[in-house]
Formats: sequence, C-alpha cells, structure tokens
Amino acid sequence: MTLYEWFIAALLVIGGLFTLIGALGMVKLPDLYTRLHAPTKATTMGIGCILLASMLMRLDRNEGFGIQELVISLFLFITAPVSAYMIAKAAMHLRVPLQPGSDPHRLLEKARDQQPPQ
Amino acid sequence: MFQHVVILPILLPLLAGALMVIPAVSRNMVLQRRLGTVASVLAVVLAVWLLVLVDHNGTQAYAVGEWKPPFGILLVADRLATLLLLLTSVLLLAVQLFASAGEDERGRFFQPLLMFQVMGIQGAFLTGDIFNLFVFFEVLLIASYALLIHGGGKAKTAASLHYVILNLAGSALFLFALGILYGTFGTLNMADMQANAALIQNDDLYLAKVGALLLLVVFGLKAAMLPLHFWLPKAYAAAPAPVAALFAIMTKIGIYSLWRVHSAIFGEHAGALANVALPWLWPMAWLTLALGVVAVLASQSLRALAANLVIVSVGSLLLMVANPAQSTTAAGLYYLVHSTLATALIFLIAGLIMGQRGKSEDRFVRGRPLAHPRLLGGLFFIAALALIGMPPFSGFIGKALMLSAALDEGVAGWIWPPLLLSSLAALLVLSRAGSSIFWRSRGRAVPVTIDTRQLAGIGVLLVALVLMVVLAGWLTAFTDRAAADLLAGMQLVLPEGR
Amino acid sequence: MEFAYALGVGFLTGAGVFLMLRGRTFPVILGLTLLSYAVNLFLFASGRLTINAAPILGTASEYTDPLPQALVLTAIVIGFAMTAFVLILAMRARADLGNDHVDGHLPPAQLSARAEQRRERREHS
Amino acid sequence: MLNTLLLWVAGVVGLALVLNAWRLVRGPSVTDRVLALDTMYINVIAMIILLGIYFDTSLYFEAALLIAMLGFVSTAAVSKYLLRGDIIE
Amino acid sequence: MNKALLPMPIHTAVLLLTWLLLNDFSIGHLLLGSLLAVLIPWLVAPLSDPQAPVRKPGKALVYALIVLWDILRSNIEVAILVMRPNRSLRPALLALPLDIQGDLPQALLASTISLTPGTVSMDFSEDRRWLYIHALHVTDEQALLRSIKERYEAPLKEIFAC
Amino acid sequence: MTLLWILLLPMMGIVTPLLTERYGRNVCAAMTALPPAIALMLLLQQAPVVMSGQVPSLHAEWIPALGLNLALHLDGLAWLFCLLILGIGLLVILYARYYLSDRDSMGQFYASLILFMTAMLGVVLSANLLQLWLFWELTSISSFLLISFWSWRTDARKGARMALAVTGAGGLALLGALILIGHEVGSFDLATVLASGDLLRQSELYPVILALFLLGAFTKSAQFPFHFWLPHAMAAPTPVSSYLHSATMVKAGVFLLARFYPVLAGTDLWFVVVSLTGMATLLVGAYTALFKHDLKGLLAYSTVSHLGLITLLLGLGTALAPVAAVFHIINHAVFKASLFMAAGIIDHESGSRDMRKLNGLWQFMPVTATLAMVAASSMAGVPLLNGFLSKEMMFAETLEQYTFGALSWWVPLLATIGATFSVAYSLRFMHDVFFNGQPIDLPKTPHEPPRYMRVPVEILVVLCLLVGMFPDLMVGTLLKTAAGAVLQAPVPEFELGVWHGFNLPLLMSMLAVSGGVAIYVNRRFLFQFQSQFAERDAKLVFEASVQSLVRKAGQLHHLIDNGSMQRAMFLMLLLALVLMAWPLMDLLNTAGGRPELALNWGVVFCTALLIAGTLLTIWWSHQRLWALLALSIVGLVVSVAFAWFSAPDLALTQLSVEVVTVLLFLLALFFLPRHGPIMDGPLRIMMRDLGVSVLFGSVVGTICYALLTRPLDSISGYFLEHSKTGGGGTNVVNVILVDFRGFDTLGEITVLGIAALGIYKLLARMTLAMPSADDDGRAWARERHPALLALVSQSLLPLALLVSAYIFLRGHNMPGGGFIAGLITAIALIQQYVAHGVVWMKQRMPLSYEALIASGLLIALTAGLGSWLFGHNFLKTWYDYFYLPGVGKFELASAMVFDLGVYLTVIGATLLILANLGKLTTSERIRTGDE
Ligand code: NA
Ligand code: NA
Repeated sequence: MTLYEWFIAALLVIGGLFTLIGALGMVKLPDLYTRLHAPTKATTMGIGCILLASMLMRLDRNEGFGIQELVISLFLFITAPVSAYMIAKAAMHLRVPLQPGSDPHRLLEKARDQQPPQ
Repeated sequence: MFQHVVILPILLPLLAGALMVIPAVSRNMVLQRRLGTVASVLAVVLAVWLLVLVDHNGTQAYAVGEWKPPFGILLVADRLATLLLLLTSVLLLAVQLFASAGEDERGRFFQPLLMFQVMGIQGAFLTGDIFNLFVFFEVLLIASYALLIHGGGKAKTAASLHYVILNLAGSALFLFALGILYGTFGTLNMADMQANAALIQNDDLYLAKVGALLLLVVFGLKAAMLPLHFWLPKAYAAAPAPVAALFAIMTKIGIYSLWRVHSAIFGEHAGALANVALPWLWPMAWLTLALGVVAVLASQSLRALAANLVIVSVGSLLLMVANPAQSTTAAGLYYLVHSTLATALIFLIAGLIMGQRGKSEDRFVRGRPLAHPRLLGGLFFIAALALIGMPPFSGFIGKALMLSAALDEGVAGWIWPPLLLSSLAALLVLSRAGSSIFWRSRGRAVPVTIDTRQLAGIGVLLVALVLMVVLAGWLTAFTDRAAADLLAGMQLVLPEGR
Repeated sequence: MEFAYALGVGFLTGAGVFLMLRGRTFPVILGLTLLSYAVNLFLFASGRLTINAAPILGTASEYTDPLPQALVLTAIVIGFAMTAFVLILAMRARADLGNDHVDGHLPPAQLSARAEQRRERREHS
Repeated sequence: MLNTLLLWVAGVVGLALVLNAWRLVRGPSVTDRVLALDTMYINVIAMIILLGIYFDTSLYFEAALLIAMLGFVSTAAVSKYLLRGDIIE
Repeated sequence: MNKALLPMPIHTAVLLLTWLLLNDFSIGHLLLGSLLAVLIPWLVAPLSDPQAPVRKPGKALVYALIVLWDILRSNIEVAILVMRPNRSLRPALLALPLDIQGDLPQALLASTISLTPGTVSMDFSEDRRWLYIHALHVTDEQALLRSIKERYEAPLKEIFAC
Repeated sequence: MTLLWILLLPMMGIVTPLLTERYGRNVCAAMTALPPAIALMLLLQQAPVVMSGQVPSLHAEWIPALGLNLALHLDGLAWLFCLLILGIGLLVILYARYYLSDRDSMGQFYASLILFMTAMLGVVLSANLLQLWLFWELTSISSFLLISFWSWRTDARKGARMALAVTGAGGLALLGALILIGHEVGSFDLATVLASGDLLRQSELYPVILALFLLGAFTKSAQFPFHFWLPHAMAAPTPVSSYLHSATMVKAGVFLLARFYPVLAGTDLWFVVVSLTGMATLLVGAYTALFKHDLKGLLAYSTVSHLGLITLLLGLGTALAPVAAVFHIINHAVFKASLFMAAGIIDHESGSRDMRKLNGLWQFMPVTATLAMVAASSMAGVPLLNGFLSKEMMFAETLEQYTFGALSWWVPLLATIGATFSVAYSLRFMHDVFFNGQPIDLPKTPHEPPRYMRVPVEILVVLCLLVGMFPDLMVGTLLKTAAGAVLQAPVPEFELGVWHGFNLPLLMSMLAVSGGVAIYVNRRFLFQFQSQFAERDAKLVFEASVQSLVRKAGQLHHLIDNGSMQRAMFLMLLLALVLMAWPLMDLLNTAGGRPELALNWGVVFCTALLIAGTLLTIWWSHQRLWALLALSIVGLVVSVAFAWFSAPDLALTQLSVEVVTVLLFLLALFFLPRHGPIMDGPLRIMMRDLGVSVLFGSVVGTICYALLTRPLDSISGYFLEHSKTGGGGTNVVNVILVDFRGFDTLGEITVLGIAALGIYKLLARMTLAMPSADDDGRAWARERHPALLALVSQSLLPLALLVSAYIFLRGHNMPGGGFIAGLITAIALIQQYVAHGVVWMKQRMPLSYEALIASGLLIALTAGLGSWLFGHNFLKTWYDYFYLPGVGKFELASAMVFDLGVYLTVIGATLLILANLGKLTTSERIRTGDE
C-alpha cells in the first residue's frame, strides 16, 4: 500500500468512526435536543471523509477530474442545518421536554431573560 | 401508410385525449365534444377497415419501433382482436354521443378520460406482448377509476374504493405472475411464450404453472369470476350511465385475456402446460353463472339488475372459455359482442329513466311517472328482450349458439340448466322491473327533455344490435374463423418486409 | 444471498397482504405500498441477482439482465400513480362518507363500541 | 487490503444504521423518530459511496446525490406536518 | 451585467461550476453548462426573493475556511463528549441576541452554528431578534455566546454590510 | 313469394295503426285491417295449391353456423292455422274498433295485436325449427303486451307477467328440445326433422327431448298443471281474449304437438304422458269452469278444458284421433271466439261480467243472447252445431284406444264426465246470464251493441251452424289436407256426417247432456261442496312464490356478498394463494442449480432492517405517522437493494418516487384520522388474516427463491448487443425504456397523466373537515413558512434543476433519464410549495400543469409518429453522431425527444396532483378562518 492509499484508508476509518459515533450518540444521549447534535457528526466528518476518500480514489485510478462528490457535500452542508432546525422547531412545538418534565417554551423565556439584548 | 393502421386504434384516442387535456380545449366543451365525436367516428371507421383487412389478408402484425419480435413490442391484429376493437369503438361512439348531452359537464376531463380508457382497451386487445398487456390494463384501469367517480357522490366514492383497491391488489398479482413467467420463459412475447411453453421442462414447469394460474386470478378479477366478482355490482350500479355503459366492455377484457392466454398460450399446444387453468376455471365459471342467477333474482334496481346480468353473461362466457373448442369459442365470441352491446344499452336507458323518476330513481318501486313513458318503455322493452335472450334481438342467437356448442362438446348437462335458468330469471325480474318502473306510478310526471345526442347514442347501440341479427350469418362465420385462429395458437408473426 | 433476498420479498409480501386485509383505508394503502415493494423486488428477481454488473455498457465485463429492470421501472411508475390515486380516493371517501372504513361505514360492532366511548366521555365530563 | 477495509467500514456504517433504527423504534417522541430517519438517510449515502468505491464505479453517485436531496425534502415535510398539519398550504 | 439576461449572476457562476464538477471538463460541457447556467436562473428568477448582496467576497472565502476548520476541530471535541457518560454533559438552551438582519445573513449564521458540532440552531424568535441555540455541553454560557458573535456574526455582518 | 307476403304484410302492418291513429278510429281500424286482409286473400288464393297436396315453400340462408335459416312452408296444417289467424284476426280488429274506449290507445293496441298476429303466422309457417322458436317467443312477448294493455290495472300487470313467465319458461324448454332435436337429426330443417321420426324415437335423448318439448307445448296451451296462467290472462281486453285464447296463442301449443306428431309421437311415453295430461286438463278445466262467477273466467276454464280435449286426442294414438284433434281446433276456435266476443259485448253494454249480477239479459239484448246461446250450445256439444261433431269423434276415438291396457275403459268414462261438466257450465252461461230473473246492481242498463260490433259474432255463429250442418262441404277437404300434414302420411278414410246412427258415442253424448242438465239443476249442492275449499288465487300464489324466490335469492346473495371489501379481498388472496401453492406441491427441490452469491454482513443488516421496517409498519399501522416513517425505511432499503444488485436506475427511481409518495401520504394524513383502532376486527379474523398472510408470504418467498436459484435463458442478450448499435445508448435499461419497449413507457406516462387528471377530479368539490388542531388538541404552530426553510429551498432550486438536467441528459448512457429527471424537478418545485405555500407559487409561477401533461404526451407521441415521415414504424428511433470543432463528438437521438415528453408529463402529473391537493387545503383554511 502506498502512502496515498494509507491516507485514503485513514479517511475511510475516520469517516466510519464518526458515523458510528453519531449513531452511538443517537442511542445514548438523554433527550431529543442533545441527540440533535449527532447527525452533524455523520454529515460533516463522517460523510465528508468518506466522500473525500472516494474522490481521491477516483483521482488515483485516473478516471479524470471526477470530484462530483463535492456536490453531495454541498447539498448536505446546505440542507443539514435546516433539517435540524425544522426538527428542533417541531420538537419545541410539540413541547418535547428538554430535561425530564420541563417545558421548552418556559426555558426559552428563561434563556432570553438571562441575556437582555445589547 | 397503410401498414400503420394496426397501431392507429391506440394512437388515435391517445392523440385525441392528449389534445383534449390542453387547457384551451378542455375548457371549451363544444370543441371537446366535436373532437370526441370525430375521434369516435374515426375509431369505428378504423376498426371496420382493420377488420376487413384482417379478414381478407389474415393476421396483421406491427413491430413498434421496428424491433423484431420477440425483442420489441409486437402488436397483433387477428380476427378476435379486430372484432373486439370494432365493438369497443362502437361502444365509444354511443357513449361519447350520449355523454355529450351534458353528463360530460358534471366534472372535468370526461371526454379525454373516455379517450384514454378506450386507448387502454384497444391496446389490451391489440398487444402481443404480455407486459405490454399489463401496461394497457393499467391504462384502462386508471381511466376507469377516474371515470367512475365522475360527477361525485357518496355511492360513487364507496364503490370506487372497493373497485380501486381490489384492482390494485389484482395488478400486484399480475406483476407476480409476470415475474414468474419471465423468470421461467425468459421472454414476454406471447407467441414466443407459447412456443416455449411446449418445451418447458422439469421444475420450471411447476413454476410456469404458478404463473399461469395466477393469471387466472388476474383475468378472473377483471372478468368478475366468482369469487372475484365482488367489485362489480357496486361499481356498475354507482357509475354514471355512460360510464357504466362503457364498463360493459370491462369484464370482456378479462374474458378476452383468458382466451388469449389460457386458450392460446397455455392452450392445446402447450405440452405439459396444456389447459393448465381449465380444472380451476370450470367450477368457478359454473358458480359464477349460478350466483349470477341468484343475484339477478335478488336485484332491486335496474342498474343492479343490469350489473348482475353482467355477472350472468360473464358466467356464460367463462363456461365457453372453460370448454375450449371452436364451436364454444365462436359462440362465446358472438355472445360477448351481443351482451356488451345489450348491457351498454340498458345502462344508458337506465340513465334516462333515473333522470325522470325523482327519488325512486331506478328502483323497482312505485314512483313518479316518466315524462317519456312510450319512448323509454319501448327502449326498455327492446333492451330487456335482448338481455333475456329473446327474439328478435341478438341475444337469442347467442344463447342458441352457446347451447348448441355446449351440446357439441358434450357438456350440455352442466351448462344448459344454468344457462336456461338464467334467461328465465332475467325474464322474471325484467318483467317485474318494467312493470314497476313504467306502470306503477304515483304523482305527476315532471317534464324532462331527452337530448337528441342521448338518443343518438342509444341509436348507435340499437343499430348495432339489429345489425348483429341481420348480419348474423356473416358474423357467426367470422367468429368461427376467429375461434379457429385463436385455438390454432399464436404464431410469431413477423411484420411484412421487416 | 438469494435466500436473504427471498426472505425479504416473502416478508414484504406477507406484511402487505396482512395490511391489505385490514378494514381502514390507511393501513390498506400501507399494505398496497408494501406489496408493491414486494412485487417490484420479485419482478426484479426474475432476471436473477448479480452484483457489480449494472447494464451500462462499458462499465463491466458481464451485465445483469436489463429487461426486468426496465419492467420494474415501469411498474414503479405505474404503482406510484395508483398509490397516489387511491390515497386521494381514501381522503375523498373520508370526506364523503364520514369515516375511513373501506366499506364506507363502520361495522356494527365498532359502531356500538364507539357509541359506548362517546357515552363514557359524556359521563366523565 | 483496501477492499477488506471497505467492507469493515461498511459494516460499521451498517451498525450505525441499525443503531439509528433502534432510535427510530424507541422514539420516544415523534421528532426523535424523524431525526433517526434523517440520520439514516445520511448513513445510506455513506453506504452507497462505499459501494461505489468497492465496485470501483461511479454508477451509484447519482443515487447518493439524490438521497442527499430527498432526505432533506422528506424531513422538512414531516416537520412541517408536525408544525402545521398541512405541508402545502 | 445585463439583469434580464443574467438575473442571478452568482447562481449562474455556482451552476456552471457545479456542472463542471458533475461532468468532466470539456469544451462541450463548458458550452452546455453555460447554457444551463443562464437558462435555469432565467426560469427560477421569479421564484427567488431578493437577498442582501455579498459586499466582500474575499472575506467570505476566509469565513468559509474558518468554518471548515471549526468543524474539524469541534468534531473531535464533541466526539469525545458523546463518548463520555451522559451525566457529565451539561446541555443548555441559549438565546443569542442578533445584530445582523436580513434573511440570508441570519440563515448563514444559523447554519454555521448548526454545522459546527456542539451547537444547534433551534429557532428564531418571532421578532427575529433572537436565535435560540442548543448546546451539548456548556460550562460558560456567556463565553459561548460571545465566541459565536465574534467568530461568526461579526464577519457575516461585514460580508453583507448589514 | 306469396308465402313471404303472407308473413310480411302483417309484419309491415305493425306500424300502420301507430301512423294512422291520429286520423280517427275508423281509418285506424281500416288501415290496420288492410294488410291482414290482403294476406288473407293471398292465402285463399293459395288454397287450391295447398288442397292439392302441394307445399309451397321458401328458403333463404341466414345463420348457417347455427342452422337457423329463413324457411317458410305452407302445408295443410299451416294453411288451416293461417286461415284461423287471419280470419279471426280480422274479425277481432273489427270488433275491437267498437270495444275499445276513447281512453285506450287504439294504435298501440292494434300494433301489439298485429305483432302478435305476425308472430303466430311465423310459428305456423316456419319450416326451420329455430325460426319457429323465434316466432314462438314473439307470441309470448306480444301477448304480454296485449294482456297488460290496461297496465294501470294490477291484475293486468300481474296476469301478463305470469303468462310471460310461464310461457317464457316453456319457451326456453322448447328451445332446448329443438336444439336437441336439431343436434340428433343434424339439421333444423323441418322437413328433414319430420322425416327422422325413427331416428329421434330411438335416440337416447328421446325422453329428455320429449320432456322439454312437452313442457314448451303444455305451458303454452295451458295444460294441467300449467293452466293457472290462462284465467288470469283474462285481465286483457276482451278482443285479446277472443283472439289469443280461442284461435291463436293457446293453440300454438297444440299446433306444436300436431306439428311434431310424426316424429315424437308413436311411443308409449308420448301416449301416456300426453293423453293423461290432456285428460287431467279436460276434467280440471271443465269442473272449475262451472264454479266461476266471472263470465270470462268460465270461458277461460272452458278453454283450458277444450285444449285438454285436443291434447287428449293427440295422445290417444288411434288412427283418426289426430283428425279429430284438428277438427276440434277449428271448431273450438270458431265458437270460443264468438263466445268471448259475446261476453265482451255483455261486459261492454252492462258494465259487469259477474254472473251473480247478470240475469235476464234476454230482455235487453235478444239478438246477442241468441248468438251467444248458439255458440254456447256448440261448446256444450249440442247436435247440428260444429262442437258436437268433433266431440263425437273424440268419444269414438276414446273407445278405440288401448293405451292403458285393461284400464283403457277409464278414458271414455272420464271423457264423458268431462263432457258432462262442459254441458253444465255451458248451460250456466246461457241460463244464468240471459234468464234467471232480473239483473242486480248493474252499472249500466244493458242494451244491444252497435251494429258492427255484433257482425263478427254473427259471422262466427253462422260458421258454427254451417259446419255443424254441412261438415263435409265446409271443412272436409281442409281437414283432410291439414290432417295429412299432421300425420305426414296418407290420412285414413273418415266420414264427416251429422248422423252416424245410434252408437256408443251418441250414447255418451246423450249421457253428457242429460248429466250436464242434472248437474246444473242441482248446482247448489255442488257449489256448497266446492265452497268448503278455500279458493286459491293462482295469481297470488304465483306472486307469493316469485316474491319468496326473490327473498330467498336475496338472502342467499347477501350471504355470499355482504358488501364487505375485506371479505372480497380475503377471497381473492386466498384463491391466489391456493392457485400458487397447488403446483408448488410438485416442486421437488426448492433450490435449483444456479450458484448462489455469498452472503455478507451488509446484506444481513439490510435484510434485518427491511424486515424490521416491515414489521414496524404493521405494528404501527394504527399510529399512522410512525408507520409512515417505518415505511420510509423499507423504501430506503429497497433502493439500496436495487443499487446493490446492479440496478442504479431502479435505485434512483425508487428513491424519488418514495419521496413523492411520502409527501402524498403526509398530505392525506392531514385529513385522514391519524390514529386507527389497534384491533380492527375480532381476534379470530385477525388470526385468520395473519395465517393467510404468513402462508402467502412464504409461498411468494419460496417461488422467489426457486426462481433465483435457477438458470435463466432470456431474450436479454439481444438488448445488450443492440443497445449501443441499434439504440445509440449505453444505458441498456434506458434504451429499453425509450426504444426497445418505448411503447410501454408511452403507456406508463399515460397512466401517470390519467392518474393526475383523476386526482384532479377527486379533489374537485371535495369538502373536508379541516383539523384545527393536532392529535393532542394543540393548536398548529403560528409560523406558516419558516424563513430559513424558505430561503434554503429557494437557493436549492436552481441546483436541483441543474441536477435534473444532468440526470436527464446523460440518461441514455448512464443511470438517469426523463422520468427520474422529471421527478427531481417536480420534487424541487414541490419543495417550493412546502416552503412558500400555494398562493405564493401561483403568483410567481402561473403554470398550467394540465398543459404540461398534454404537451408531454403530445411530444412523446410526436417523437413516435415522426418516424412515419421516414417510412418507418411508430417509435422507430434515430440517432447519429456529430462533430463540432472544439466541442468534439456528440450524439443526438430522437429518443431524447421521447424522453423529453416523459420528463414533461412526469412534472405535470406530479405537480397537478400535489399542488391541487395543497390548493384545496388552503382555500378551506382561509374560509374557516382557522388562523
Ligand atoms: Na452544530
Ligand atoms: Na246470473
């Protein structure tokens, strides 16, 4: 294996690892709002590394200037925050508790009280 | 140019339908109706042309895209198909005219849907490719779903729900069957499939059998064979009159497919697969007819009665299919044409009657007197005679042909009693129906006009029924030839020159 | 691999059939959807299973059977059209008939159960 | 060598899929399920990209691209459904 | 530039670039891509609301690199956080007072916050003056808010001059 | 040709009354009578030919396949019947002119009457069995119209229906018999059949044929026990009765017996059945007639009785019995027609037919009374009248027969008893009506009828007298010829004299007359005896039995079809299951010889995920949103499976369809209940369904496995080989879709387009209850269109369109194509709908989706039709490579145009569906002011 290949392998391992960590987070984190952080791992580091690996692989095999994977990243980078945003919004609307027994709306007010606008 | 006449019965309605969807056309009722009438008349002309052509020159094939069979889709116009094309286009003309009197304004897209429906039907009759048959089935089904709900109303919605869901399940079964057939035969062309059927061996044989039997369910559902008939009475009774009239051909598509697939592909020549469906078809056909008789007796309204008479005709036809021979097939074919026309006629008449009887609609109860008792009574009388199978209309010829054919095949003992009893039941109930609707009245008639276009539509069917009697000699000879063709199996006809 | 595939198809089919036998429109449509997945996979299987042999010329040395793929594609599209129609029809039925039973009316047993519930609710309030 | 690694990575991604599926089953809130499904979409993208590397083909790229687009559309629609009931108003 | 011909120049550029990313570079694709890059904005222009223009493209590039770096960095931090027992976590709901206005800048800020691990934008207040943020693990809420404002909001404000 | 005119003239005459009705009663009657009158003259003109033993005939082919041809012949029997039909028919036309009131539609009446006349003529003239049947049924039909002429009367309607039912049933039996005969003989030609008597009598099917045949004949001729319909047919106007129930309709049955006498008679079975039936009918009719208070009722039962007599004669088997039968057919026709007419006059002029009220009419209408009494005497069998002669012949023949061996003497005895009652009821008709005191409560004061109303009666009564006194002169030749035609053999010598000397038949006649007088005188005792039997109205019995039949049928039908879709679905799936499982039992090895692919963890995970998703969908089917999420997993795995097993196009399609489906589900879910019952039926049903599902799934799985593990030899090699060279594309699947099987695709996009139109229709005028809160009663979020979502959706749109263009353009060579591209475009636009709402979209993109569908279909169609210009078949594609400096080689293909059609249709259809669905909800919510 060349160094180049080692690099690709490393990217793959990192990608897989972060994907798994995201999934673990989904399983073990205590509430929806904390779990909301998990897909970020998968989308950014996880998928990013794997896509990069794929791109490098293509370059290595001399199949032209194939960096289509960047388009997927572009899409994900644009959409992932909005997905999270919409889910969070829905959760707040449904009053999914932040901490056991809490009302998220109350907490929002509290958060604002702590910091008056400058 | 002439070689394209085979595909025109499909393309013409598609073109007409697509044009009618263009907003400028779809909002202009007059234009739409004219277009529809022109297309319908053209369809009849085309069908006659094709029929004459095929009768003289033999089966015509058309390779779509010029890919040689079995690789491309082949359209096959043989006598059987062309006769049914003619039937369909006559029906279309009648229905189109009738609906143009105002039924088509009770919701949007009626006229184009009519065209699409006919496109699907014509395609199903013409195609020589089993998957293409599925596609055209779906075309005609989705169009029928859309037509069934035309005008709206609770009854239509409720009936549609059953009709649509059951047919969706049927389509799923169709695809299972196609998967199995392709997975064993490796081909989709019907003629090729038939050629392979005789050669199939070992375990593939049983798998192919599964496919063939599944198709029996699929076509049985379309044909309303017991116990797959449950969708029919409601759907027919709820549909708007012209739609119900057009639906008269729907069950016949199932019968047609059974003939095509089970009498030809899996017919005599299919080696170990020969007549694989018959042992199952036989009892179900018989029960269909028997239940049809019971249902006819139980009918409480004209449309329900007509719908149940459809089941009876299906039962009779299935019995003909279940005994594949030239005489039975020919008799069935004649009766098929007759019963389609007669059923359509009674549905159109029922539509007119409903419009004049107020809340009693078409039920066999005392109701408001009709505004046109003589005209409608006369029409009803004619339709009733045709449906019962009494002279001088074509029903008796069809019945007599079937009785005679059953005798030739040595199955008269089974077929005669239900066939004769079904006529008796129809006679009992239709006379009760007529006497309730036309003679037992209360209150005063409300003036209702009957549009000439409605009469024209009915007239088309009447003329067709009369022609069936006058030209019965030619027609029976034709059906005989068609039956012979069908039972000889499908040959992989290569289109001329290509 | 083939066994796993067939297992999946069988499961989908069974589930589809079970749901299609339900009395409410929504489960029935779910069932239809599951069944059409099953059907599509089944039809696809008629060309047998192959890996890394997509029927794109020039990408492999041997290719899988392309015909079933084309058939399944057609079937998917048609299935989509049908599902859409039946879904809207179910809505329409609810609007017209006031309930979501496939027969357009609740069976007597469930009607009485519902009346019971309503009575209880009245008593509670 | 790299192929073996790929299989391992695919296994890991598959495991991630299963873990997310578990969250989908568990809930408890419907938003949890939606979130789990959204994450699963992303996992499937990874899976398909790995497939492409494994088979050394770019045939699956479009599928991955499509999932990226469509996953967003469905998540947005379901959230909208939860918020407003009516997704197109 | 002709507004009628190229209603959305940035889009056109992005589209052309994307087209070339999707396809291998060739003269043919350059032509085809240009055609599409002109045609598509022309089609979708009615469906696009006007947005604040980018005043400082160079800053924007720098900003993108900063965000990328932050993603890398914080990913590792958060990965470790996730692996630790739940009870050591101190999640918090924060309200970020917004200085920047305009849909696009605010959207970019919210997206940036969500993309960088450890924080998720949850909602805007109805008056669009607050952005609610959920943080996975906060020890100093004020510090976090301040860093967001400095590191992301300020550059954005500069880029869009709002 | 004359023959044809005899039939055709009346046939054309059917319309004349309808056309001339408006010109007054006389004109109408005259014009109605004209065609039959000419026909009658033609018939008389044929008399010398026929009497000389020749049989004019006519033959034309009609339906050779069925053996049904147009064949007419005029032998003696036919001539006799034609004479009766036309002659009495003309008299009835004249009579009816006066009988019908102004309220009655004369045109309709005459038209039906002439129709009936034509039918009867057809029956007797037919020389083809099936053609005979055709006219036979026409008589039933036209008599239905005649009996029900006064359709506002319940008894008329019911009587007509009963008559139709009974004769119709008989007609069907007859059809059976005739087809069997034709089958045995090999021809439906009457002459051939009549020459094949031995063949038929020796046939195995002879008993069946005879049974069916007699059923037809007996029902028509009102033979016991099928006689009950005849008295109720008396609800018809009297001219109808005097026509149908004397000379024609009921005579059709005996005509048939006579017609087939040479082929079907001559066996013990025939003689026993026919003579017993005839005798029973004779007795029952005669006995019952006596007790009828209704004038027409009496005559009706008398008719039954006399028909029994004729039948009895045809069943006796003696040499002269058929001659006697023919003779009685003539005589009965003549006297019964006149009697009905007389009864009609009485009814018409007195307003009643009740003999308890009608008394002493002699004073009021002496001429009519005289005529009626002469005719009644003939009916009673008084000497010097025609009825006497044939009755004497009958007595003589009963003495000749030996059908019942040692018990044969019962036949003359019973015949005499029948004749006795016949005398008694005839006496009652004469005495009770014209004498017997004064009329009671008659609605009108009786008087003689108009002059010409009596003429037909006069003519017929004169005939009674003439035939009675000069039989040989009047009917000798006719009888000989007709009997010859019946026997199809030389007629034995017979003598038609008024006086045969004192012999046993005369003694029987005298016994009958004196017995009849005695019975009539002592009728009170008999009436008393009879009154203890509750009279059963056959009409009510019939009606009740029909209703009970309908009810039972209804119950049975409901038992089978209770309107439950679940049952229908269950039966269908069960049938499919059985039909699939059946052949599998023979499959010895599930696994075939094809090597299997190796399993790996990815596949295991995916299968597990698929199964989990499937189970979850079921488990959550009551929690509908959750079920939808579970369904999405399944869809995702299916897409991955397609990708994994080398089907990238399928994966793409599945994915994009999946999303649109989910959106649709979500839209629908807004209006459907979001929760369902967990148990939607009894546990028993659930378990049953579960069982069937498990079996179904395992059967399908087994088949799938069996297929997968067997080698396949398919036509696909051709596609791989010709895709590039013939279709110009390297994506074989796409080339199949747009080229090899482009026709399928054309159908497929048509389906999509139609579905959209259908959904548009479904959504029209749909009123939905808009939920104002979610499941938990929580009000909806206030923000309609979150700004972030709106912004991002906007900015993604051009990107998505670019991707769709990318997928469209490369579809021919790489995964993609018009369909997927169309869906991507559609989804991107729908995303705008989700993000911005319908109103916003409508303002900014006023696009007609119908137009899009139409143009898509038309483009695809045009792409196909284009090849016609080049002399090729529909959808024959074209492609070529071009070079441009700087750009290099590129390909243009007509398939791209076709694909463009697909693309547009998909967009149009998808958006028409979703956007309209959205539109609907918006308008609703604005109206309800739910915000
Ligand atoms: Na973040
Ligand atoms: Na009296």
